[in-house]
Amino acid sequence: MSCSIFHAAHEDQRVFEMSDYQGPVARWCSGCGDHSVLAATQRLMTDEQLKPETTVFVSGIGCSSRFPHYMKTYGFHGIHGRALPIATGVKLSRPDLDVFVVMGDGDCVSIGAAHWIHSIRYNVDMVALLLDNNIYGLTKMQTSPTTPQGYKSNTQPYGSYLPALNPLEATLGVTNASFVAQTAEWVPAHLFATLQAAYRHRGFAFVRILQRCPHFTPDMYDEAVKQPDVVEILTHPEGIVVDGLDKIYKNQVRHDPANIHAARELAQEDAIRLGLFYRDETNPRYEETRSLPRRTAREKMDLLNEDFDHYAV
Amino acid sequence: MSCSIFHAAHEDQRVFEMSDYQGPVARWCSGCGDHSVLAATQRLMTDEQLKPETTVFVSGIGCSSRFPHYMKTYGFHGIHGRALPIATGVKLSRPDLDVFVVMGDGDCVSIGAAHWIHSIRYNVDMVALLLDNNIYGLTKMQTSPTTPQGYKSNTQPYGSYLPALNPLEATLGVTNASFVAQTAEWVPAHLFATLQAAYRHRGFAFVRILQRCPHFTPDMYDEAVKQPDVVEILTHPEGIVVDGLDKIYKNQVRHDPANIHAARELAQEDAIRLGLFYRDETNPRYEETRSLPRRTAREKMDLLNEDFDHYAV
Amino acid sequence: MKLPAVGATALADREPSVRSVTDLSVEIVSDSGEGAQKCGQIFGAVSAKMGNGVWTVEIIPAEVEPPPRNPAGASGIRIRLGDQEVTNWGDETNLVVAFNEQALLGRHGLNALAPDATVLVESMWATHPDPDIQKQWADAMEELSGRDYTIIEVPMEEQCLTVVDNPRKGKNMFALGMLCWIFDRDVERAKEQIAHAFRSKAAVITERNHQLLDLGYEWAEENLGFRYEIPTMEEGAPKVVMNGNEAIALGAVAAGLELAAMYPITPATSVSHMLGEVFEKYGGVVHQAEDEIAAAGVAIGSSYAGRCAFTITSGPGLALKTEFIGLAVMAEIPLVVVDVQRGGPSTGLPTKVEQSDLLAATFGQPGDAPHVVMAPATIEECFHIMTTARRVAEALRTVVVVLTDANLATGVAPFPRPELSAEWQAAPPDQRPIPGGLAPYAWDDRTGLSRRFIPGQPGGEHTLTGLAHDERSKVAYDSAINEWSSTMRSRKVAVFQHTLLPPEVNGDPDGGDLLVVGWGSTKGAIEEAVGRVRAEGLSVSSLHLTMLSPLPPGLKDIFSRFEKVMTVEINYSDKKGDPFITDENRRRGQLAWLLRASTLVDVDCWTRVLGEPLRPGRIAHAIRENMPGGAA
Amino acid sequence: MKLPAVGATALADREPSVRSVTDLSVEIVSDSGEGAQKCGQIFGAVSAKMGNGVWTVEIIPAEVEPPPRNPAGASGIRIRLGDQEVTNWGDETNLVVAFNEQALLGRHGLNALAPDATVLVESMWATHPDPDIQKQWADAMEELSGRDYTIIEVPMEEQCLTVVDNPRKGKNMFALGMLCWIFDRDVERAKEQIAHAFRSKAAVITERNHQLLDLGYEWAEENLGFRYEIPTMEEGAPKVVMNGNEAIALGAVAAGLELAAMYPITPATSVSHMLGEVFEKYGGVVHQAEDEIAAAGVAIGSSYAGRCAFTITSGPGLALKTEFIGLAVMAEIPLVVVDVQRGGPSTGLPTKVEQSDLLAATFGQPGDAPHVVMAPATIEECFHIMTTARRVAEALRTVVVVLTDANLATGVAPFPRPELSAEWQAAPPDQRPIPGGLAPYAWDDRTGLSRRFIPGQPGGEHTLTGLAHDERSKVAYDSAINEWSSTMRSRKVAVFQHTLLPPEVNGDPDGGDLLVVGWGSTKGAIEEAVGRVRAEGLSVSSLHLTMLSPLPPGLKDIFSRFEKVMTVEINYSDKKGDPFITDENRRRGQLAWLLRASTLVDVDCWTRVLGEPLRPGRIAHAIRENMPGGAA
Ligand SMILES: Cc1ncc(C[n+]2csc(CCOP(=O)(O)OP(=O)(O)O)c2C)c(N)n1
Ligand SMILES: Cc1ncc(C[n+]2csc(CCOP(=O)(O)OP(=O)(O)O)c2C)c(N)n1
Ligand code: SF4
Ligand code: SF4
Ligand SMILES: [Mg+2]
Ligand SMILES: [Mg+2]
Repeated sequence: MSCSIFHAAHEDQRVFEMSDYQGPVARWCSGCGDHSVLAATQRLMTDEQLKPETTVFVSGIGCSSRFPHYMKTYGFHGIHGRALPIATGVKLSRPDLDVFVVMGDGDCVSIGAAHWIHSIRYNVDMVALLLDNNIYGLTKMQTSPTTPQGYKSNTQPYGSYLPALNPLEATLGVTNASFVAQTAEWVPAHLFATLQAAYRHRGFAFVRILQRCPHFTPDMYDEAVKQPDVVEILTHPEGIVVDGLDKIYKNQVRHDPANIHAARELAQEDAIRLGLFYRDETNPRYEETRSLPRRTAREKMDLLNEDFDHYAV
Repeated sequence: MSCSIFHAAHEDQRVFEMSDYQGPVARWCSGCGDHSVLAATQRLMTDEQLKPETTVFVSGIGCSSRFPHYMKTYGFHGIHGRALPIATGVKLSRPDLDVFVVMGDGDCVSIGAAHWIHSIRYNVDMVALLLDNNIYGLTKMQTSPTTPQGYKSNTQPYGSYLPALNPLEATLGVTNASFVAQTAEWVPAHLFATLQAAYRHRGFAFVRILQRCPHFTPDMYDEAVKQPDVVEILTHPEGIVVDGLDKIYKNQVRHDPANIHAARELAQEDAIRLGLFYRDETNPRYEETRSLPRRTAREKMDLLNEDFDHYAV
Repeated sequence: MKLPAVGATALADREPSVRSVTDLSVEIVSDSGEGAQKCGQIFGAVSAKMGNGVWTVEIIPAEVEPPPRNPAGASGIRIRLGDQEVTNWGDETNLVVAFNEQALLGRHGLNALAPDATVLVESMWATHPDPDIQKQWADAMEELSGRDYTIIEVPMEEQCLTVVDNPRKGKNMFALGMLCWIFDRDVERAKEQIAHAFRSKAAVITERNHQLLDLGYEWAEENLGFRYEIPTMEEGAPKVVMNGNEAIALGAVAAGLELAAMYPITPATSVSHMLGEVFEKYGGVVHQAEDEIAAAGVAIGSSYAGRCAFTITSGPGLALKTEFIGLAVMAEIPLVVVDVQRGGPSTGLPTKVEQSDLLAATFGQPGDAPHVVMAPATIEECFHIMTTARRVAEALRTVVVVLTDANLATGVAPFPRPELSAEWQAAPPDQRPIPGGLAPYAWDDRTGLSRRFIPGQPGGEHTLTGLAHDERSKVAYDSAINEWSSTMRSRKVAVFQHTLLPPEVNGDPDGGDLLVVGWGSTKGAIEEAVGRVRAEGLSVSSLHLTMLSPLPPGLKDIFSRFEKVMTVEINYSDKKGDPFITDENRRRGQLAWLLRASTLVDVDCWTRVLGEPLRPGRIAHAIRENMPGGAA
Repeated sequence: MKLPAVGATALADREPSVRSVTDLSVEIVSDSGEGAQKCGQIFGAVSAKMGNGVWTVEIIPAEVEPPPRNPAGASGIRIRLGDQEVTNWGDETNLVVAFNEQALLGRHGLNALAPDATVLVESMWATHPDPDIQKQWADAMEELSGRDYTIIEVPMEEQCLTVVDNPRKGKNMFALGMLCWIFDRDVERAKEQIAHAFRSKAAVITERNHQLLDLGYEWAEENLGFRYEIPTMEEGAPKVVMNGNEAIALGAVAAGLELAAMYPITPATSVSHMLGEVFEKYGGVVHQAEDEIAAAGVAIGSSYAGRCAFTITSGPGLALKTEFIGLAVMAEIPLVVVDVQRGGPSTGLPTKVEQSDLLAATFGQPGDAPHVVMAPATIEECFHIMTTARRVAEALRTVVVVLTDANLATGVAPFPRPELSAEWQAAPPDQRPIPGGLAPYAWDDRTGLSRRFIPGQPGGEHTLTGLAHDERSKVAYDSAINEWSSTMRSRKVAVFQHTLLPPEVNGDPDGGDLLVVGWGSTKGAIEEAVGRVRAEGLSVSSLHLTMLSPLPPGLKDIFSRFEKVMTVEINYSDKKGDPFITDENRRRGQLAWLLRASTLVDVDCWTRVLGEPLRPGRIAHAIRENMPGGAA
C-alpha cells in the first residue's frame, strides 16, 4: 500500500518509535507464532513510519484475530470469517487509510472462503495476512481446511479425512490475483521482508504465514523449523530479497514472480516454499476504479433537484 | 456416478423412455439455453436408464435452478447459493442415490462460492452443473462474477467494473479437484457427451455449461455460436470424445486430462475451449471415506450401554 | 353479456354514453414482453399531469418470460384513477384491456375484475388458424360468461398491422390510444410522455408510437360506445411521481448516504438499479457484494470508517445479515438496513407483498440486541425516512432497520415535490483529534450515548470488538461490565423513545367501538376502509405506526378509549374458530404480538397472506365482521 | 485472618476440628494448563460415588493460555457437594485451593468466595526470587485481608518436587490428596478414578499421580487443623455422571440420529468432540462443514433423504442458520437445531452462560415460520430431549430448536442411569412405493399433517421447494394457495400444542403471592431459592417451562392464582426505576415478553447478564425484593 507516501504529503513532524505501535501485552500462549508476526508488523510500521491514527487492523475471530487488540492503532475485531468484507468497506470509503487484515486459517479458508475468493478478485489495496497454524486454536483444536490429512483433532480424533486445502494454489487460481506470497513466522528476516513487500504492493497482497501453535500442534512445523533443508526459498530480484538467508537455507529456487504458471506449479505442497509466488501490479485497484469526486451538500442538492425534474408531474 | 450399476443389481424389469423423465413444460424464455441442458439431461437418463425414484436433482435459486421442477424425478429446489451443501447431505446419508446439482453463475460462483470451493475438496460423488449465462437472469439482469468486464447490467449500467472470474481456473486451483469440464449448451452432441462423462465419473464432476440468455444477453455468446472457429475443442482418448464434431469445429487441441498444469493454462480465457480439462479418479469420494456399517437399533443400544458404563457413578 | 365491436360506420355520428365516476381502476394485461406496463405507466403519468389522483401497480409473473397465452403468466399493470389523491391500488378493476384471453382468464381467476367490469380483448384469437387456440378462446369465453362482464372484441393486431409489421411491439401504444379516447386524455401530453419514455431509443420509434396512439384513439372514437369522465383536482403544489424504491434511492441521496452495499434480490433490487444510474454523479457507490453477508460487512466497514452506509435487501437476505446486525449493535456502529418485504417464509412469494419480517427485524438477532425498526407508510415517506434512519443510526450509534414492502416498492403515485435541504446531508468523517483520556465508549451514565471515534482521528486509536467490552473497548473479564454495557446499549434506545410523540388517531381521538391499527404500506387502504365504514355510521378509527421498535408512547392510553383494538396486517394469523385454534395457541399478526406484549391489551388481528396488497373493500368487510358485539 | 501452615510436629498428635455441613463448595484455581480441572473432576466423581450430591462447573478463561499469574486468566473448577442431590453451582465457594495468589485474586474479584472462605494457597510465591512477584504476593494478601478469609499457605511446589521434577504437572494430584483428607474421601476409589482418567497415558503417569495423591493426603493430615464431614445419601438407583453436552451427544445416539453437521463454536463444540469419539461405531457421522450455513444445509439434505439429522451451534452460528431454518419450515423438512446459548449479542461472552436466544430462535426467521422451541432444564433432560426433538421434528415435518446453555454444557452432575429403549431409535428411510395419487403435501385439512415422501420411494417423485407451493409441491400462482399452505403449517403446531400438559407448579398449585417462572438451565437454582424463601414463610411458588413455542396450555389459569408473576432469566432487562425506563419502553426478559403477549398478564422479570449461572442466594434475595406489596 502506498498511502504512507500520500500521508507524507501533509508534513507531519512526528517520528514514531516501535513503542508507539505497541498495545497491551499479547495474551497468546507463550511460544505462539502470533507473537513474532506482531513484532514484525510493529517493526514494519516503524520502518515505514505509518501513522497510528490512519492505520486500521481488521480481523475476524480466532487467536490470531486478537491481533488488533495488541496494536496501538485503530482496530476492528470483527466476526468469524468476515474480516475481508469489513476491510473492503473501510478502504472503499476511506482510501486514505492503510488497511491490514489478519485472519486465521479457519477464519479465511473455511467460513470466510467466499469473501477470500472475491477479495482476491476485487483487488482492494490492502495487506491480507493468513496466520496458518493448520488448526482451530481459539476453539481448542478442531480440524481446519489446512490441517494435514490424517492429523488428529478434537472433531476428527481418528485423523482429518481430507487432504489439506492449499491456500496458495487456490489464491493463484482466482482471476485478478495480484500478490501472493508465503513466509514463516520462525524466519523473522523473511517474515519482515515479506510484510514489507506486501505493504508496498499496490493491490490486494495475500500472505500466507506458516504459524506455529505450540499449545495444540507443537509438532506441526517441527521438521521445517529444525531442518532448514526441507524448506525452499524462492529468489528473484523482483521477488522477496533477504540477504544472508542462504547461509541457513541452502535450497534456493529462482522464480520470476511474473510467471503465473510457474507460480502455480511451485505452490504445490511437495515442498515448503517461502517467497513471492506471484505479483502483478497492473491490475487496477477496486477502490480506485470506484473512487469518485466528492460533492458538497449543495452540489448534491442541485443534482437531486435535476433528478426530481424527471419525475415531475 | 456409478450408482446406476449398483441399482441394476436388484433386477428391475422397467425400461424407461425419455417421457418417464419429462416433467411439466419448462417455463423458461423461448430460446433459453436451459431448455437444451434439460433435454440433454433427460436423454442421458434414458441412455443410462436411471431410476426416477433414486435420482435427485438439487438446485439453488435462479432461472436455471427451476430445473428440477421440469424433471420427473425427486428434486430439491433449495435456496440461493446453497445447493451444494444440501446435495452433500443427501449423498452423505444416501450414497445409493444419484445426485445432480444445477446452479446458476450467481448461485454457484457468487453467493455459493464457499460451498463451491469446499465441495470440490470434499469430492462427493455427484454431477455439478454450472449453467453460466454470465448474468443474473431471474432477478432481471444484474452483473454476476462471470459477467465480462465492461458489460452493462442493471446494477452496473456503466459496465461491469471487474474482469470476469474464471470458474475453471478457480476450480482447478482447489486441492482434490477430480473432474473439470466445459461445454456449451448450443453444441448438443458435446453437451451430451460431457454430461455422460460427468455422470460416469466417480467423484465430484464439475461442468461449466456456457448458456445463452436470449432475454437479457442475446449478444453474449453470439460470436461463439456463429463462428465455430473461435471455439477450441479439447480432444484426447481419455477426454470427451464426440465423433464428427471436427467437421464444424476445426480447432482441435489435444490435451491429456491427467495434466493439471496444462489444464490450468488452457483454462485461461484467451479462447473458448470445450472439453475435459482435468480428471483424477484416484481421489477418494468423501461419502465413501465416511461410510460406515449400519447398526440395528438393538446393537446401538448395547453399544450405548457400554458408553454409559464409562460415566457410571 | 358479450357485444362484438360495432362496425365503424354505426357509431360515427352518434354520441357515446359518458360514465361519470370519482374512482376507477384500469388494467392492461398481456404476455410478458408486450409492453403493457409501459402503456400503463404513460397513461398513469398523463392522468396525474391532468390532475387525477393516480396509483399504478405492476402485475409481474414469477418467471422472466413465462410461456405465452398462459393464465399463470399474465403480465401487466393496474392504474387506479380518482378525483382525489389515491393512496392504494383499490379493490377490483372496472376496465380491462387484454392482449389475449388467457391473460384475462388469469386475472379473472384471481378475482381482480369487478363483477360488472368492461373488457376490451384482442379479437384475433377467436379466429386463429390454430384450432387449439380457437378452443381455448371458446372455453375462456364460456368461463367468463359466468360473470356480468361486458366483453368487447377489438381487432388490435389487424389495426396495428396497418402501421407496424410486428404488432407485438405496437399493441401497447394502440391500447394507450384507446384509453386516451375513453378517458378523454390530452393527446399532446400523451405524445410528450411517449417521447420521454423512449428518449433513449431512435426517434423513429417515437414517431411510430405516436402513429399507433392516434390509430387507437381513432379506432375507439369510431367503435366504442362509452367514455369515462373523472373530475380532476386543482393544480396544487408541484408534484413528483415515482415508486417507493425510486423514493428510497433518492432518499438515500438526500440523506447523504454515499455507499449502498447490496446483493440483488427481488423486490429490493430496483433501488440499486436506480442508484446504479444516478449515484455516481453524487460521488456515491453501489457495491454489489458476493452475498448479503458481505454486503452488510462492507456497509459496516464504511460506517465504521466514518461514512454511514446502508444495505438493502429482502427477507432471505435479511436472514443472512442477522449476525452482522448483531455485531453493529454490539460495537455501536451506525447502520441502515432497508428490507423490502416480500412473501415468506423462505423464498416464498418473491414478487409479492407481505409484512411478515417485523418480528425477525426486531428480535431476530441472538443475544439482546436493542436497535430501531421503522416502516414508511407511503411512497413519500419512503423518501424522507432515509434521512431519519441515517440520523438516528448515527445519533444512537446503532442499527436502524427500515421495513418497506413490494406494495410500496412497485406502487407508483404522485406526491408533493419535497423542498430539499442541505441539512439532511451527513457530515464528512470527523477527523479532529480526540481529547486526551476520552474513551471510545464513554457512555453517558444516564443516556447510554457516547461519541464515536473515527479512524484518522489522532488519539482515538482503539480496537472495536463484538466481544463484551468496557468503555475503553477492552475485552470484558469482569462480569459486571457486561451487565453495564448491556444497560447502556438499551438505555439509549429508551432515551430515543422519549423523543417520540404519540401517534395521531385517524377518526375519533376520543375513542369509539373499534380501533384498527396498522403499519407500513397498508395505511392508504386502511384509512380508505375506515372512511367507508365511518360513512356507514360505524364508530371506527385507525392508528398507523411508523416507529415499531421502540414503540411510540401513549398506545395503551389510546387503546383504552376503544372497546376493541384490532391490527390489520399483511402477514399470517390463525383464524378464530378454526380447528384446534384456541385463544391460547393462536398465532397472531406480528404487530398484534408486539402490542399485546407491551400494552397487555387484548389486541385482535385481521390478516391475510394472499400475495397482494389489502383491498380497502375487504378491510371494510373485515371491520364490519369484527365490530364488538358481532357483525354490524 | 491469616495463619501459616503449622509445622508437621505440632499437629501430629492432636485431633483436627471436624466441620459438619450439608452443602459446601470447593474451588481449585490455577493458571491454565496446571490440571486444576482434572483434579476437580476426579474429586467430584469420587464424591458422587461415595453418595454425595455433586455439581461441578469449570472456570474457563477467554484465551487458550493467558499470561500466567493473571487475575483475568484464572482457570479452574468449582465442585459443590451436598447431602442431597445438587442441582446447580450454588452461591459462593467455601474452600479454595489456589496454585497462585493472582488466580485467587481473580476469583475474589468476581465475588466467587464466601466472606469466611478457607483458602489453601501455594506458598512459593511469597519468597519467589523475582521481587515483582513478591510484591504482587504482598499486594494480593493486603487486598485479601480485607475479607474474613482463612488463608493457609501450602508449600505445594516444595512438596511435589520430592516426587516430580516439574510440579506444574503434579500439583493438581497433590491438591487432590489434600482434598481427599479434608473430606475423608476413599483413597482407593480416588486411585481407581485417577487410573481411569489417565488410562490413555503411560502406566508410570498413573503411578506418579498415585504417589502425589498420597503425598498431599499425608501433608494435609500432618498440617491441617480442620476437616469437613458431609452426610452421604443411600446408594439408590444406579447413576451416571456427565455434563450437558455429553448428555446431548449420547442423547443424539439414543434418538437414532446418524448425522451431526456442525461447525465449531464454543460452548457447543464439545458435543461434536464427544460424538467424534463415539459416533462412528454407531454408524454415525460428524460432518464438520465449512461454515454454519453449510452445516444446516447438509443436515437438511440428510433429513430430506430420510435420515433425520441435527446441527449444533451457539448464538452467532444460529444467526447464520436463520435462512435455512426458514427453508426447512417452508418445505416441511424435519430438522433438529441445538443451540448451546452463550453470552451475546454478537461474539459477546463466548464461554459464559446466557439465555438470550429465545426470541431469535422463535421469531428470528423472516416470513411466518411456525416451528417448535424447547429447552431442557437439567443434564438428564439434555439426554432425553434429543429423542423428543427428533420425534416431534419428524412427526410435524418441521424444525425443532433445542435451547441449552453454557451452564448445562459445562456443568457435571450425576443423574439416574437411563433405561435405554430401542423404541427411541428413528426408523430407517421408508422406501415403500407411494400409493398412486397421493400428494407430497397431502395436508389433512384439520391437522395440517401430511406424509413425507423420501427419495427412493417409487411414485413419490416431486420437487420440493422453498417457494410458496400447493399440496403437489407446485409453485403457487393462485393467491389462495399461500394462505392455505400457511394455515396448514401453522395448524400442525397448534395440534401439537393440544398434546401438551399444563406444567406443574413447584410449591402451591393453589396459588399465592408470587409465582416465579423460569426456563432452561436455571431450574435447579430457582427451585432452591424458592425452597429457601418458602422456609422463611414467604408464599412463593415456581413454574418451569420446557416447551417454549408453542407454549403449554393452562398458563393464564395458573398465573391467575398468584398475586404477582415474575420470570427469572439469564438475559437482559431494563431495571425498573432506572433513568428513562418506563413501563412502556422497558425491555423485559425474553420469556416475560412471550408470556405477556400470550397471557396478557402483567408478567414482571428479574434478569441478570453477569456471564455466570444465577446464584440461588441472589434469586432468593430478588424474590424477597419483589414480593407484591414491597420487600418482605
Ligand atoms: C459465526 C461463528 N462461528 C464459529 C465461531 C467459533 N470460532 C471462533 S474462532 C474459530 C476458529 C479459530 O481458528 P482459526 O480461524 O484458524 O484461528 P486461530 O484460533 O487458529 O488463530 C471458531 C470456529 C464464531 N466465533 N463465530
Ligand atoms: C439469499 C438470497 N439472495 C438473493 C436472492 C435473489 N436471487 C434469486 S436468483 C438470483 C441470481 C440469479 O442468477 P444466477 O444464479 O446466475 O441464475 P440464473 O437466473 O442466471 O439462471 C438472485 C440474486 C435470493 N432468492 N436469495
Ligand atoms: S492456542 Fe495456539 S494459536 Fe492460539 S494462542 Fe495458543 S499457541 Fe497461539
Ligand atoms: S431470463 Fe435468460 S436465463 Fe432466464 S429463462 Fe429467460 S433466457 Fe433463460
Ligand atoms: Mg488456525
Ligand atoms: Mg446466471
